[in-house]
Amino acid sequence: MQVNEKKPLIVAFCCNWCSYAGADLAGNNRLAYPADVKIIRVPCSCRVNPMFILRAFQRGADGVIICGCHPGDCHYTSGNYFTRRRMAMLFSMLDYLGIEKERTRVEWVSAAEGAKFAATMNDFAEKVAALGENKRLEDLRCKK
Amino acid sequence: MKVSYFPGCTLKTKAVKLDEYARRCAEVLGVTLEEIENWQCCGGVFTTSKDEVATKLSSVRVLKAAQDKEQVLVTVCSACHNVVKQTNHQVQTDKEFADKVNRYMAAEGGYDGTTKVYHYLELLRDVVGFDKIKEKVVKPLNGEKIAVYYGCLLLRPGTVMKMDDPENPKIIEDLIRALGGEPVIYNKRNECCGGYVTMENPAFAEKKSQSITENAKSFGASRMITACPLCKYNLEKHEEELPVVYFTELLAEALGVKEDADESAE
Amino acid sequence: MSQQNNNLKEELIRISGVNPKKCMRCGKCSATCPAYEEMEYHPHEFVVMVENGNIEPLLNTESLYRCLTCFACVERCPRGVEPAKLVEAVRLVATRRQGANHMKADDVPAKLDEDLPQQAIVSAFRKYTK
Amino acid sequence: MQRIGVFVCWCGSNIAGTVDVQAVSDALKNEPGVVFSTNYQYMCSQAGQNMIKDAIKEYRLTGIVVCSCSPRMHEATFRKTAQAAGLNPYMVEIANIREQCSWVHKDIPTGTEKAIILGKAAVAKVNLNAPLTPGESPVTKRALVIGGGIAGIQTALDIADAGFPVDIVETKPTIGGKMAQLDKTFPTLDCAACILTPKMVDVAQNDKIRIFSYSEVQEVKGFVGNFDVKIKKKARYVNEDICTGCGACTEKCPQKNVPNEFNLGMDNRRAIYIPFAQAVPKVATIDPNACNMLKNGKCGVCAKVCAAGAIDYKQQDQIIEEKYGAIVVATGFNPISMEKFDEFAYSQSKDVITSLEFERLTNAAGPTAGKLLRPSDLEHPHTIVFVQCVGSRCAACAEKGKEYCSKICCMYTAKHAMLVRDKYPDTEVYVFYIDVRTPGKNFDEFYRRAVEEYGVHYIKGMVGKVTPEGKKLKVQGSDLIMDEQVHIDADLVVLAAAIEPDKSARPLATMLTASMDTNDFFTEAHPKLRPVESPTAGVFLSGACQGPKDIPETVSQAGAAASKVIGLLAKDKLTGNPCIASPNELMCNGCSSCERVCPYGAITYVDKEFRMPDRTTAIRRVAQVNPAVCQGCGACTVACPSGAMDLRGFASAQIIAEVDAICK
Repeated sequence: MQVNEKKPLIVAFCCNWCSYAGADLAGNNRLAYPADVKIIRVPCSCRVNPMFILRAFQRGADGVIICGCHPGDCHYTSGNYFTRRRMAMLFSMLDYLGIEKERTRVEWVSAAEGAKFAATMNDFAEKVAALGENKRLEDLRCKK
Repeated sequence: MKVSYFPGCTLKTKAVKLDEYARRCAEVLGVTLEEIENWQCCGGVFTTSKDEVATKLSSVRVLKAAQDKEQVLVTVCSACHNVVKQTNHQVQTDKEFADKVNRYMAAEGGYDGTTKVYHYLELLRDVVGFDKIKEKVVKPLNGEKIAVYYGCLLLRPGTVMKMDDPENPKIIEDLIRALGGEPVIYNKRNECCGGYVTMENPAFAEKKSQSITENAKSFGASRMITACPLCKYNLEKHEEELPVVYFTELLAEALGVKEDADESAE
Repeated sequence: MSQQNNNLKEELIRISGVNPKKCMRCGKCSATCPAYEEMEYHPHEFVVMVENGNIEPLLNTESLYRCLTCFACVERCPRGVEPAKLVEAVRLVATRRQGANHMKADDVPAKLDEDLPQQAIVSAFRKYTK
Repeated sequence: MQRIGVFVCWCGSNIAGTVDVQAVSDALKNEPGVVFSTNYQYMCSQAGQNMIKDAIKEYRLTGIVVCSCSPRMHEATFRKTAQAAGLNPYMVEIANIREQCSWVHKDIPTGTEKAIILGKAAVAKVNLNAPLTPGESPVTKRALVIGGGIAGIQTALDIADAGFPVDIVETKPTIGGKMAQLDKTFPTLDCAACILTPKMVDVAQNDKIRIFSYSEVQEVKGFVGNFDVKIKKKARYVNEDICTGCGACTEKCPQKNVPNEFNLGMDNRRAIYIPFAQAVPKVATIDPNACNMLKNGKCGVCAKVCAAGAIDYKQQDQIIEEKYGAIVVATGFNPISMEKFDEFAYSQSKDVITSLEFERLTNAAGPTAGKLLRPSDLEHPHTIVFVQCVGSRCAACAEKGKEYCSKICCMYTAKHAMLVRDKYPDTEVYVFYIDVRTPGKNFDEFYRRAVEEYGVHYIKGMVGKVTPEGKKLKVQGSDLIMDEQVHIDADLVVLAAAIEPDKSARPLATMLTASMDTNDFFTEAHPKLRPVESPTAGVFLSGACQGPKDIPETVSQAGAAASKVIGLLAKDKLTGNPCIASPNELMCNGCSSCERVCPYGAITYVDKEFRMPDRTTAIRRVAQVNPAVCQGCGACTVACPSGAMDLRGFASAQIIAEVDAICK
């Protein structure tokens, strides 16, 4: 059998107003982070349905990170508070199912924090890579 | 209330009175100072280098002793306080240092940085309370103008010592008010007196100390108080007009226990 | 910068924890230093010279033993550079070099007077010797 | 099935340097729905846009994917392009292969691989896109300006000039702000009052402008074009309509020892006061914390001497509700507290003052009637030391002060130094500086004049300690050029304190849902291209609330903000954002989960008649979204337990398609 040297796959949901702009700023400042991170733009972190995260893990993601505006700074006033509570519940359930807490994260990154975005992604990617490949929630029916 | 107490070497020799008054006053105020057993000298100055470990172990042992007794650690001497508090801070914030220290300390059980370090003044302010001290005063200072000398060790670095605003401290001033005196606010009260450089270059220390006492005198101070034996030495060495005493002496005086202490010290 | 100077610089940065690049050259450390007049090299020069790797003159200057470690420069530096820690690191490197103790036990008796507190002697030893 | 066109941009070498653009367009050619794929040097250029337009027509495209820079940059551009070619603009998706790919990854294989995946995700999303049409909402043709300093005044005057009504809300009893406190202005040295007070009079006399002084904004609801604002008009215990501003009450009031905030506490005012002679509105205000009549009912002198009968001790706070189409924030700045910088002895000596206090000391209407006298003993100072950068340019780790440069201090310090030397040539003036920053028209010339013509001593270095002793202030500083520590016996020390946004800005930002930076300055929508707009639609920024600014800069920004407001108010209707929540009524069970999480109150319920499978009818309670109010955050879509609520443009199916594409 071939040794699988699969690179980790990380899905990052970024809110349009703060974190996606923060990611852009990281780009403007040429602050490198691993290409394993793929960003999906959502209007607000509270748009992220737990379903999306489950789907990502079913499809073979190794880590999922949600980035939003800092508490109190949400463009929609309070969306990130919902995110914080929803994800706290979801992540502990995932942990129970065997998806380690290090594979999931909620982080606040403002539009001015390009450096923080890059640092966060570097750190998260490193932690996820250290855990190795995630197979726990892969749904074979979702795979071809 | 019982607290662990670290007097330090100078308080056992040249500054016996600083220690003795502190103990007497604590008794009056309902605090028992339990001297840590087999303590060693703190070294007098904190070495800021990250790779100096052995020289800080005596402080860590003191901190560990207080932790074992689940007590706060109280110091009186400014220098001891500075060394112990900075060492504690380094254990708390510098993981590499903490690991090295704990390898030395393995036989005694490790130390994790949780001991709270109070200067005697903080004990008076935060635990006893200046209001309570005010009630216990039997010989108020009757508005005597007293200059407080903080020096450098009590306040700096401010981010570590966290006793008071390092540029405009109030703690000893508030104590003097509680004792019925009038604090003299002068800006050189947190400038260095010349410290240990007095060994090599006494003329320099004299110059520094004199600029401090001159500044205090220009505001009409009749006495100066300090918490540090070395500051006291430097400040009074060439000073003829302004008496320099330990803050605990002033406290003992106001609380009416000064004479007792004087007798036992002799 | 020569390799040797660069190594020295790296060592000083490591043991002091100071990043001299944070300095914005305002000179407030030297403005606030109580030992300024006694020193050949002043706090801001320590920072700049370490950054430039020009360290040998610092290792040989008496200024190392004039710094009072009073932390006035640390407290007042607007950029959080902490020059006193850098001076301390240079002093340590100097005293750790063999035979570079600045004070010897034999020197002490001559310096004593009857009121001098122990604190002064132990402090001086800690600062001046290894 | 969609017919999708893919357009990969090189962005010169910005993308093409790290991403093999040909490989990307080739790879995406085989994705489901893609009928056309190409790449070009600059997609945003006219030629690039024409290429898109031609392809839309030629290949009858129903959706397009542009692999280029961030959608925050050019999404609007490409939507317009699509629209021009007859395609619904919401059938455009951007794959961000510049900021989030080529600029952050180093080697071509990695960059190319990621770009392809991002492209595939965008294609997967477009496959599920549906044409969207934005709704329309009316525009209330009235603007609100918050803050009545020079920024607010200029903005209000410019908006009123275009014919739109404007209200100014100012917390102080008068408009005028910081500029009213200044003496002269750099670099021309014309007097601040001479150029400001005529503008204040213009405001008072303009029938399009209403001034709510001594008032605060209490609540802001609504959205661009349709803000509902509650303004609290604090009781000033004087009837503004009747008071003539004669000032008789302010002379007779027996309560004489109230620190005068207009002179920064350097002299006293009465309990009833008019801040300064040219105040607008020129009416008296009673300070409830100082007035004996209000505190314990014993006095009443002002009511007795008021010929107009304007005093009203029973006056209550009043809430004014008004609708506005646009809001301009002009809340300004304050010098920071010198509390943490007591090495300069600010709290220990009256003769250590801030620069703003110095302005009052040299102002003819100030506490010393314009004579430069030191506050402690009213003697003429012969040596003055100015210290720059007090609290500015401090690293965060120093735990005090501000990280930024306050920008105006170099110039006003040069001005102060010059004015002192001009009026009192016997006075020696020293300025300690780290850098002298004079980028502005005639600024450096001004500073050089202070040195060369007026003989101000500029010392490169900083002051470390100020020690009051006797009648002198012993200043210890460093001279970095001479490499020496300097000691100056000064009579007066002036600190150029850093400036910070007004404290009211933070709660206001929360009310407006406008974003702020870590220093509490309002953030602009784009740092270069949209400097006077907040990211929140309909909220505009004027003056120092957005960052430190001098007067000319403030006035130009105020005018720019006004022109943006005018552009908005000139429209009769606004097109909204079509990416809003929409419920599937057949799935909705009327549980109210969505209503509870909606921050805008955009969701309501109606009882609707439905035909059931057995051909009977049933009345069910279902959610409805008000398209003018919904901002499209999507909180409701996740709260909905039945999955009835979805977000247009960011539908669950679309995001899942993206997830699937990324995780393939």
